[in-house]
Amino acid sequence: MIVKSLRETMLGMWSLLVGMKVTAVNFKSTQITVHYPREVVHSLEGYRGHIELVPSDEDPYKPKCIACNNCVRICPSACISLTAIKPKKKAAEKTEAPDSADEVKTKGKKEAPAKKAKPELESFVCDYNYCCLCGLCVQSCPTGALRYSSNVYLAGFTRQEFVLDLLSRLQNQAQKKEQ
Amino acid sequence: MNLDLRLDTSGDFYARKFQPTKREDTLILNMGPQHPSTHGVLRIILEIDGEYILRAEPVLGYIHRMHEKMAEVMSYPQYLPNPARTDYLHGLAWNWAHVAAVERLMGLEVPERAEYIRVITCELNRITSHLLWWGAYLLDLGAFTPIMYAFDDRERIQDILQRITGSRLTYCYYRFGGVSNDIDDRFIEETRKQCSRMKPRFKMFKDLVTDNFILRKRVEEIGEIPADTCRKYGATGPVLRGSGVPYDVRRAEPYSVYDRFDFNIPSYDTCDAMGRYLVRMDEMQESIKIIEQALDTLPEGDYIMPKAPKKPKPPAGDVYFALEGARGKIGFHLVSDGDKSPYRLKLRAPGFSNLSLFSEVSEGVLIADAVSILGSLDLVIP
Amino acid sequence: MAQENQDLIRPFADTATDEPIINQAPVQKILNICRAMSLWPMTFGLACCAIEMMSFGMARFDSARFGAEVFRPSPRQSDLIIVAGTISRKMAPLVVRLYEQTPAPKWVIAMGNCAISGGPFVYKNQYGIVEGVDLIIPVDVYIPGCPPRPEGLLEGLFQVQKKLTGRRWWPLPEQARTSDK
Amino acid sequence: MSEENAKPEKAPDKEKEVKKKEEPQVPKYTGYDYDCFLAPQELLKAVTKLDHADFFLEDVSCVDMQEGFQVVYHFDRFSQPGRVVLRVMISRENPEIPSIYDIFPGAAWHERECFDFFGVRFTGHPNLIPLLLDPEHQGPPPLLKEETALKDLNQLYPDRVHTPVSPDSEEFVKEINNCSNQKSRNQS
Repeated sequence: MIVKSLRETMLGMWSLLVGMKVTAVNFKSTQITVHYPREVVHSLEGYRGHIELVPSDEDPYKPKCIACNNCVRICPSACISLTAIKPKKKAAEKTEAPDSADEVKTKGKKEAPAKKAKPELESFVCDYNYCCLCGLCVQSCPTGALRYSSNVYLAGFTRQEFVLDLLSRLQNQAQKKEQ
Repeated sequence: MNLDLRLDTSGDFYARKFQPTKREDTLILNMGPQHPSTHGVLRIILEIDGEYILRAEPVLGYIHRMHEKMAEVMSYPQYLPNPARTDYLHGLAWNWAHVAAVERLMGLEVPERAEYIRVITCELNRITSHLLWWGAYLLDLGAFTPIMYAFDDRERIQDILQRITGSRLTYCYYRFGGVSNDIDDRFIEETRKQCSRMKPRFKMFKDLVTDNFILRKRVEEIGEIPADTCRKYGATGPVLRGSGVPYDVRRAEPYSVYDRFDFNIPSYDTCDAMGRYLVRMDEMQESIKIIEQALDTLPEGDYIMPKAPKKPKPPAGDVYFALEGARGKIGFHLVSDGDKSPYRLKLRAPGFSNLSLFSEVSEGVLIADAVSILGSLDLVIP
Repeated sequence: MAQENQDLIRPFADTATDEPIINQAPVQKILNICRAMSLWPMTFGLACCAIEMMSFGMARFDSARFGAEVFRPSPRQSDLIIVAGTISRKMAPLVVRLYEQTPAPKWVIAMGNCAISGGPFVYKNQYGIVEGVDLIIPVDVYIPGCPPRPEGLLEGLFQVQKKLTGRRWWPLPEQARTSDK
Repeated sequence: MSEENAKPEKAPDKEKEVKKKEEPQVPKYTGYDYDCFLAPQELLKAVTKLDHADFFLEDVSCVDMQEGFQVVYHFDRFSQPGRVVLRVMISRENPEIPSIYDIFPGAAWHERECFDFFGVRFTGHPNLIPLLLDPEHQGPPPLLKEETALKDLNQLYPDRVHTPVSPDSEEFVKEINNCSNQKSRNQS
């Protein structure tokens, strides 16, 4: 009995020593802490942050978006809302029949040369407070007008800060690029 | 909505409904829902005699998030991000269960490459889940260091997964008929690197923790769950395998391409917390084995079927799809009426059944051991 | 949606606090700096975000560097409440109680979209969750994301420090400066 | 398949054909190896038989439909996997069904969940109080469907036999003894 418990104690002590050895070995290994504000994690690639509009090829101030509302329809948490101005003036100038045909065509094609029938995007608001970052909107976009931002450093004092007006963000970004 | 959410002092609904034993001089103790060892928000009402538990009754529903109701409101693709939030540690498995249930109902053939990608990512996710459990369980038992090592590896795997899936935790990666984007060479290379890095780490984990006699005293012969109790309560996963029944859905009801891989199903018939602990430790190594095999035999081809339905409308009928999550058997019972959203969706959360045997197991044990048992069940409360 | 219900649920938590014993501006200023450098968060993991909160405390992000390493399980020993996760109606009274039990200079971070607004679980006729923790307790800092990355939580911590002392103590990371603002 | 579905991928003809063939049938894969309807009073007898045949309870769920509530019990087996599903129809006016708590104590929580979400009362249940739901929840059980949204049995399970099977019948005994997912797997 005594021998057994003594043996158990010895084995136990040995297991502690082995554990200490592991700690000692790791003590020498390289540090894995990322000193955050001074350096950042290198692996942000691929992270899905909130969405951003992609500028069109011709004009960096204009989004690629054609206001087809696909993203609004698919969004599970209903956080995207967009409004578009229908090109009424030009429709009035033309006769009705060719215009509607034109519109169908432009919708079918991606980068239609006829700009007339393209609805102008008026506002594009993403309420990031409700977003669940599923990425369904980006995938459902027929023109690739949405992208993920890798801005993970968001924090603020009110929740209204995260109701993102993507159109004005796009214009700010374009301005920054020009400078 | 009831506006007065303040608790009344005479005990709330569950405390009043609690049925204590008929003994005198016992104390009723309320543990949780905000308690460090309850893993999330679980509340347990205990009747104790000194340090011994006479009766324990878990109260749950503190993070009930209406998943089943949501499924009926939303369309199939809109529900995609939600299953991962049911069990946030092994989100990909839930994501998979939802996607696969719909695929089965519609009779979709998933491309082989997509199946392989699913297996690889799901197994990686399983390792992260077990690592977190490992760290958190030892934290419950009073050891702080292991969780640091666990998170080191976990972060690395999460980096790999994040590059492909876009999120760290609540994945929304699988789509009906495939996955949302393809894996590339860098993913394969990084995964291989991580696999070879993990192997010596298991040895280290064993030296550091598993062989440690303080741990052994805390987990050996604690919380014995006989196999028949598991059956009566419907417990699955590592809890069941720790009781000596080598039942694994991946083997018993092979889904996807799991029947092509060679892996063992670890089981220990000690029935105690140590058995469950060892099962999980072994399972991580088996997962690595599966990942390496899958990477070796990864076929070329599409990652999503070319005509994958964007808005699926499965035919009327119902389907039950089960798969093996990190915590046990995940079941999706989907009843469709041919519309764009499910008629009824029932989720079988493994943690739910596993937790239900807690009140039987914890009778007559010490409070400190109850914490150990609770941790060894590895709960994510639905 | 949440804003409509706002009047219904408020006021909830009792926010009355005692006057500080030494209520002089310079003393308070020094004290606030001390407080800001040792914020003790409470482990208040409610759902998925709790896991990110754990990685925030672990080796890679290491909140200990900013004095917030001691995750206290008891409200009585902590002064920073990180509400990480969905608040169900069943949990709401307990959140309020925990808030009230925390001793006076206390700050609340709403982490993740569920805590901010109910996030992805808000839909018509939902029956189980509170749409935003700010409906039941006052919130100081919001961190959006589902879940936010640990960097976001660190930024949130800096914002609390900023709120306390009036300045940001740490440099902005390069990426955040260049990224679209 | 609907037009909506076909639009994004330019109307795949082949898939349409497959769909046409399938639509009147039951889906190819259901995950069940034995599927049967039972009368409420015979539930306990059937469950006892399953207990003796070493089955375990997967879950208890409930489907709200025009005829009433259909309570669904899923069973599986460790040794020889094969899923058995029992379906019991109860009326909407008086949703009562015997509890199987005495045979499978694990059913207690599943039954409480059904009570929460549908208001189904399980007679003989020791502790039928809200489990997941807030006990102060007001209004009808949350998962009840609106009158207009209800579907009937034939719409939900087309081409399936809805006549109750007796648990004493030879068919039932034979099926539960022989059911295994191996045969259904080989077919697919």
